[in-house]
Amino acid sequence: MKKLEAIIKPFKLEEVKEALGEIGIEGMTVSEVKGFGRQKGHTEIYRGSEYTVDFLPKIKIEVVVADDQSGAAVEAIAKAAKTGKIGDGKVFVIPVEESIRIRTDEKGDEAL
Amino acid sequence: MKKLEAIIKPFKLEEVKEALGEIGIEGMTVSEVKGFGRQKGHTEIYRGSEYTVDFLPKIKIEVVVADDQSGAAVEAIAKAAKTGKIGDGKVFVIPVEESIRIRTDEKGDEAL
Amino acid sequence: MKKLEAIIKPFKLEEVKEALGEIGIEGMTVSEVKGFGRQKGHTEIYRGSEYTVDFLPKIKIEVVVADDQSGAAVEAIAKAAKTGKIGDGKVFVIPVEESIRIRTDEKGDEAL
Amino acid sequence: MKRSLWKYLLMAALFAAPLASYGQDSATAEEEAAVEIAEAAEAAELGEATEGEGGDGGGASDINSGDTAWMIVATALVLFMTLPGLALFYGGLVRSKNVLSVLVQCFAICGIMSLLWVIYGYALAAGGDGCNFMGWDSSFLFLNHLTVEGASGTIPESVFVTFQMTFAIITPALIVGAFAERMKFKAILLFTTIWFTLSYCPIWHMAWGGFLFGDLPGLPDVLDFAGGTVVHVNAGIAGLVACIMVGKRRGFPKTLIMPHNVPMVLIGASMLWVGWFGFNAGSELAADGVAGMAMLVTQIATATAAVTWMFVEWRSTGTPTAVGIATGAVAGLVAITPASGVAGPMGAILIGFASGLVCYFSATTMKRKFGYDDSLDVFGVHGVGGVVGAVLTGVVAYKSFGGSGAAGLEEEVGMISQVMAQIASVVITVIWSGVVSFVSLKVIDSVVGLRADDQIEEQGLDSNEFGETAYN
Amino acid sequence: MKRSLWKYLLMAALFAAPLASYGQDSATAEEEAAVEIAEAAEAAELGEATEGEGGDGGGASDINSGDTAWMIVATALVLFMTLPGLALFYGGLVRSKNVLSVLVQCFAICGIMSLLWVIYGYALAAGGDGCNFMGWDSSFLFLNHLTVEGASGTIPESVFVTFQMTFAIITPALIVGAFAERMKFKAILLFTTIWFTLSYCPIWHMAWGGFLFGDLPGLPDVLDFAGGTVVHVNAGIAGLVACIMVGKRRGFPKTLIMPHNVPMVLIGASMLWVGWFGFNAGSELAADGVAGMAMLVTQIATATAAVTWMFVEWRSTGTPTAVGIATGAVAGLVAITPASGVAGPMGAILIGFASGLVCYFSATTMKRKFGYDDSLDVFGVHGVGGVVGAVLTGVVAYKSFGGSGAAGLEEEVGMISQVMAQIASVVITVIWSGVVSFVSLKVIDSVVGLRADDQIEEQGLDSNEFGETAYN
Amino acid sequence: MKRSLWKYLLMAALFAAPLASYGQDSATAEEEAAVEIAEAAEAAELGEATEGEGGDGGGASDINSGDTAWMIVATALVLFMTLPGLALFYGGLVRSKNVLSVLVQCFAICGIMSLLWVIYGYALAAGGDGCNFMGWDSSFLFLNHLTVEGASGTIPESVFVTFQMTFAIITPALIVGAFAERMKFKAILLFTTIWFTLSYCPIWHMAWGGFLFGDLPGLPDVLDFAGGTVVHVNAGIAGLVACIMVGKRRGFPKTLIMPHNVPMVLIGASMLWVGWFGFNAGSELAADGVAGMAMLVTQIATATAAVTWMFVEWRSTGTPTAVGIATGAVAGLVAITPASGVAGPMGAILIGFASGLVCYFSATTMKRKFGYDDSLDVFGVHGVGGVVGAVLTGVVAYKSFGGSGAAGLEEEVGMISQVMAQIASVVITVIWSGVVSFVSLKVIDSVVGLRADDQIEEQGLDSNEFGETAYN
Ligand SMILES: Nc1ncnc2c1ncn2[C@@H]1O[C@H](COP(=O)(O)OP(=O)(O)O)[C@@H](O)[C@H]1O
Ligand SMILES: Nc1ncnc2c1ncn2[C@@H]1O[C@H](COP(=O)(O)OP(=O)(O)O)[C@@H](O)[C@H]1O
Ligand SMILES: Nc1ncnc2c1ncn2[C@@H]1O[C@H](COP(=O)(O)OP(=O)(O)O)[C@@H](O)[C@H]1O
Repeated sequence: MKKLEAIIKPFKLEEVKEALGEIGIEGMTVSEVKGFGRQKGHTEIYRGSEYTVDFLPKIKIEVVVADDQSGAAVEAIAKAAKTGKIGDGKVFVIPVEESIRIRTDEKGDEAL
Repeated sequence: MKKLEAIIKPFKLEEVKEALGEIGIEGMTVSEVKGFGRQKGHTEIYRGSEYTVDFLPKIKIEVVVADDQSGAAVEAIAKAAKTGKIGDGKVFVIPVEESIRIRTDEKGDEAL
Repeated sequence: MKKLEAIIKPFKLEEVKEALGEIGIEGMTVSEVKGFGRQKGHTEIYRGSEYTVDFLPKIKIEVVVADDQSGAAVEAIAKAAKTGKIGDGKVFVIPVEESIRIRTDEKGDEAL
Repeated sequence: MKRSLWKYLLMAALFAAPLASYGQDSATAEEEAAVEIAEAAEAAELGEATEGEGGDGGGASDINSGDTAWMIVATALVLFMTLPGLALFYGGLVRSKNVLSVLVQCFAICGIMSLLWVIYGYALAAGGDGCNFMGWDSSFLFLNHLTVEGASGTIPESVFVTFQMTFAIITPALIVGAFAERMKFKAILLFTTIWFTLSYCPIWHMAWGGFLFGDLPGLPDVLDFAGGTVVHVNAGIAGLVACIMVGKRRGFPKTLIMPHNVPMVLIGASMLWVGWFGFNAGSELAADGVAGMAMLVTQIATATAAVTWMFVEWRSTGTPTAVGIATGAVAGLVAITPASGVAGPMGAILIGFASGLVCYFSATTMKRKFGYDDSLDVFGVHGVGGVVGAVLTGVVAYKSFGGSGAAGLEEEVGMISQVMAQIASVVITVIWSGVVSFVSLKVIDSVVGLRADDQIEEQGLDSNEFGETAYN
Repeated sequence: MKRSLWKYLLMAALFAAPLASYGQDSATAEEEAAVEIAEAAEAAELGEATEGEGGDGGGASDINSGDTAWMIVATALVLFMTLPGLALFYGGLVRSKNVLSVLVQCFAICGIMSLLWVIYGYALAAGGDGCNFMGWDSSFLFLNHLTVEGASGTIPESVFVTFQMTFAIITPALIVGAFAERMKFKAILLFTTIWFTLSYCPIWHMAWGGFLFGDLPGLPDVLDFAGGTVVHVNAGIAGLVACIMVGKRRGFPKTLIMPHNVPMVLIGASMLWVGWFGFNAGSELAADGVAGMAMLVTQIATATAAVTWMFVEWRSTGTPTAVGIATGAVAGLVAITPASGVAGPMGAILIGFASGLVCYFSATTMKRKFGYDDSLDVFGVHGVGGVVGAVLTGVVAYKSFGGSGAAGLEEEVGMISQVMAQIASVVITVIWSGVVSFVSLKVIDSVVGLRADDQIEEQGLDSNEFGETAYN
Repeated sequence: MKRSLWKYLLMAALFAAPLASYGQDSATAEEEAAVEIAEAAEAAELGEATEGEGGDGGGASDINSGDTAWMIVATALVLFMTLPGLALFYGGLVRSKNVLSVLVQCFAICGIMSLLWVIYGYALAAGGDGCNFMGWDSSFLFLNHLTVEGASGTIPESVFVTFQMTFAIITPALIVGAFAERMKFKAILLFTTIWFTLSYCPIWHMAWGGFLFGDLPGLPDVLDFAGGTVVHVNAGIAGLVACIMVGKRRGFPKTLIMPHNVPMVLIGASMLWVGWFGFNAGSELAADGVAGMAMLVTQIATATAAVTWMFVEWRSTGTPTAVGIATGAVAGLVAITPASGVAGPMGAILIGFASGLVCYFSATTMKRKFGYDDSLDVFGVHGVGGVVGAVLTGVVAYKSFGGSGAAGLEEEVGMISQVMAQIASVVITVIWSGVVSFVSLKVIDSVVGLRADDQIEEQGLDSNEFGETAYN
């Protein structure tokens, strides 16, 4: 199994979820993160001084998939999250040795 | 070493922490995440329309353990987090190549 | 490629970011987490009773680097984040099989 | 089945009876015109009975613009205490998954009690045709008797009615803090409706209608300037009974249940503080020296109680806390309420100090010891603080204890008898409100159930009972 | 090019004309002293035209301290409605990335409208030298005529001017809810400035100046006690036109756009409720029986509408909601506004019930059906509620419908004619405000553009137009 | 050792002296009854000295219900400025780890200053038996002389005392913004206690007691209607001295320290705005034309300053900001304070514009340049704005600058002399408050230390000094 970690622009979440749903992936875990990278943040003004806020709000999607689904899932995410503008984000693929569904104690691909 | 990532129901955190404590694991990192899966969220009403909020608040526990503790830890988590109802969550086991304790520069199992 | 996950004290973020910047790493993803470990939280008073809040606010930095940068990056982080006091945190090194830059579909080290 | 039953009960309670009599009334509306004026005058007297100033009431010519100006504002201030004051104070103290439940409860109670007061509450409370325990005046139903010219003392009767309406709102709203985070909304609406009818209105009638509390065998008139018994003891006991009958929150007291937004608690407490000037100084029903002194002693007692709580907590736990100092302030406000028209600065310091100390004890050690889950300390602060204030009113009213002298005859009455009268009024209120609460909750429990499902409690009332989450 | 153009336009509008006349005025300041007194008296009359009480105005000796006390406070209460009341009500309803935009819009409108009212607004609204549609009085520019002694009825004219200033603030501020989260700040400032000048001041003049609405051919005087047409219908229509012309928010209605902070919405609604006592009871310009009754009916109608909305929503969606009960309360407040000086308790229940029901329908089903993005329901609540209230005022003013009798002559006027007059005033307001809104938005669109860039809308107005994020 | 020392000092300061004299007083309580009445009259005169209206004071028969109504409300409004107004304004500006510290500081100061004012503050400020610099009247200790009937001008003395108490609360509370997020709570309590005693009470006495500022050699009476010197310059300088002596926050100015909750800042600013009507118009101590004009000019100056700040910031940084427009409004409120009883609309525009501009400069460029960490701009806004207002009061009081004429004699006094008197009062206040602050902070530093530990500052004062975190 693989864990895909995708860092995307927040407003793309809906589309990415749909794209994954289309290839049969419904389970995933999402969190709010701050991204640092080439894309720069906005300028804040405080007491007449300007400060650049260097992080940008991003969404991290974590989804564990069976090995054979991994390629399709990466593609689906990348396609749905793309705007072509700087800051679109990344997908990282990380090996997973085991998965357990807590409710049923199912293991492996069954657990996803 | 292994990193266990457990996605659990928020109110189970206390119990999982205790269960891990019993097998000697005290260190862990916890974050609030949104889970999508088979369990469905609640219905919100706004201006007379109903919307299904499709995510559910979940807790992600990350705990890095020595290889030989991994099995026991997974079991402890799964047992403590189980309610038997849909949405109990998952445990994922991910390989970790190295750990460093920043304070002392200890490495490997020492660092946990 | 490796993913470094560093759990650090919140006020060290700026310094760690600078240290990574010095060795040419600009991209990273940051989130707010709660840490449990040896360092103990503060005491809260409510209605005359004292409770120990057992977690501490921590920052998690996730940064994916090329294999050959991994050592230097771990060192940079550890050095910058160190105060020598309990609770400084950890760095974990996790293997990454693939990285994709969503904007360009670049893969591997190119994508970082 | 259960569901439809409660609806009928509610509707019956709300509308059937009074509507019937309304029909009757309007038939004879013309003939009653004259009677109405007389009754307005009577209401005026009632309103002032405890302040000891007879007014000859009635004619528009008696309306004083200064008194009216003050009382309109006092009314706004007391409304402000509930919305948003109390709503925020309570809302901040609960967990974020339940904040909307508390806010909606306050809003809904505000709406419903306003209507009940108009429909029959004023008749039950202020009507002169009842007995020593409960009032009645069918011309007051739907406030059918009100005119633009009608006066109550030196202010328009419409202002007196609205001022008292805001008291009828805040009193039931206070109770919801006791069973916050777990009681069913339906059950809360039913309970507050019944309790308002059978406990608030009667105690109002006994205390401010000039009936039972002015007629205790062998005892002088009870002093309750702004609502120690009517409001605070009354609500505090209802809260205690209800929180025990509804049961503890899941996890209490093992799990730490912390306030989700402490600044919200302090905003709410501040608004209660400011609004309380309307409550206490407004209870004079005029802008005069008594009102001024009532404001001053309110400020002094509140400051004293807040500072007392802060130092006691500092000493006993090692740090002062924000929730603590705010709760201390509320304790002081509660305790000075019955005394505000009769105490002087020294008496205010005494009451503030006593209430800060005693309420600290009741909301901490005592609650822990007995183990009931009075979640937001309705009993610990309003009940206990109300008792402290009601009893000490019998002391600080005396000039030798700095009393302002506004209590009038008190020098002729021995302090022991006065204190006995105060205690008697407390005991009556405790029993009356306790019994009404117990019986009505039993009935409601059997009809719709008191408690939200475990699952709902776990996930939060907001997303289940109110279809929303507070923060998105 | 575009940028500099608007600046010149704005500056011209704001300062050029009035400054010119100010220069003129001050040259002849001495000679005008006498005239000023006379005009103060005139203004006093204007202010009271719709309340039907002639005052002989003028001399300082007529100033009544009670009325003045009440009106100073009423002014504070109406300011409180905008800041922070309305700002919070609106701020909580938008997404967290836009909350500051709404707050700054309210603050800036408060500042600018205050100045415009001083510079020329009072002259355009209350000046007696204009026509049936628009006032004028060059001595009123910069309030040059004001003296410490000058009275307006029984209160200082300075108080009357400031009280009315707070109405001139809240009315344009209400509109911003319609195009929240997407309209350019510059365009908003220009729009509200023009609309204030060409729609608010004229309708004020027609209704409260005693001109057009007191002079409709063949119809009795329109009853608009506290601003059903002037404030709510006026702003509601402007909101509808503007939200259509500015266009929907990106994603609306497909994406769920939830309020980011519901407790903030409820705090705001509570403050509107409390502050509205100043709005309605203050419109009597005195602390008397009419003011008292206005307060009472305001409370009753609001409570009724809130409870109505709650039960209707409960029934139709399965749960009541916090935003719902708060919106219901606002609907009731809006609808009782024009009637507050003439209705009695039964009329208030009627208006509250009707507005709760109709506004629920307009803010839900109707908005969904037509698909416009009236984001915070300015039209749905203020526009529609304003119409409901304005029309029903012609009914509830009658004693047979519980009217307080304060409307004076109404028994001589048939209800049909009175309702016709009410409807006529609504129609005039709708057309006038609609046309002014449409034309001015067209012009502004061509000069600076109405809408923020897509990118900015996506990221939020706060971080782009206001250089800040709300929560850090 | 250190710890116990401060406790003794504090207790001594708070209780020993006044308690001693209280014992004495009560022994002779009866004989003093007559004297009290006389003194109430005297206090009344004091209260009005700067307003130039002699009253013959005293008897209850002089109490005017309208004036009393207004002053009770004004008192509530000024309390509302501190709690929750100022607490929120400051609380929102700090980081989330310190918000409770600021809120508790405001609450505790409110409690303690209320008590100190009762115990000896009123005697030190308003007592007529002192010298030109400091008042005294042993019968005022513990407000022992107060009666329900006693009047101060046309209002009950109890109201005057409470109104002034709210000023004695807000002034020290203002200072905490200067050293927010780092100063020890104990040290803050000690400092504000000492500063209240040795700087607030004396300056009150000089300015409003009719002493030094009415007795400057060769200069006319200083005009300070509502507290330009007494409140704002006084607190602003204390803030400057304290923030320098306490030192900068860790990381300042390198690290970005952003407000944690901007909407909270704007709620607070709005409440300050509304409450300030009580502050300024209340300082007339009556509901009359001067009060009305004071309200009007307050609104105009605030609006002007807010808009000025907005446009200046917009021009110089590219966007307006929410914190900016709110700060601008506060600057305008501060600056109009001393002038509010004498200025007219044009003067208000002048003061608003000047203060918006100058305070923008002082809170941005100037602070950056000198590098002190006046965290929430107490000096930059209250100090500097107070000076601007105090000086310009000497200009706008003149009819040729639109003055309302309420200043009375001013036409006989040349503008130059009046401005000189204003400047003199500012200089005296600056030196007096500066010296008191410096010396008392030195002493406190050596006894308990001024600053929280680095570790505590890093983690936040809330979880360490106050045992709570704000948001859970
Ligand atoms: N090396 C990295 N490790 C982890 N996260 C990264 C890394 N580089 C970038 N990111 C994440 O990806 C986001 C987008 O990267 P950025 O460089 O701004 O643009 P792009 O995706 O177009 O290359 C960043 O905000 C950050 O959250
Ligand atoms: N493939 C997956 N990858 C990552 N997280 C998942 C995955 N599937 C489920 N989850 C997480 O587990 C939670 C529970 O899953 P769900 O399907 O609702 O019930 P169950 O745990 O009973 O199978 C989800 O809310 C989500 O956070
Ligand atoms: N086994 C672990 N797995 C994951 N995170 C851990 C683990 N042990 C500690 N941590 C994280 O590291 C933080 C610091 O650990 P702690 O034991 O307090 O001090 P130190 O870093 O000095 O050993 C913890 O708050 C927690 O977030």
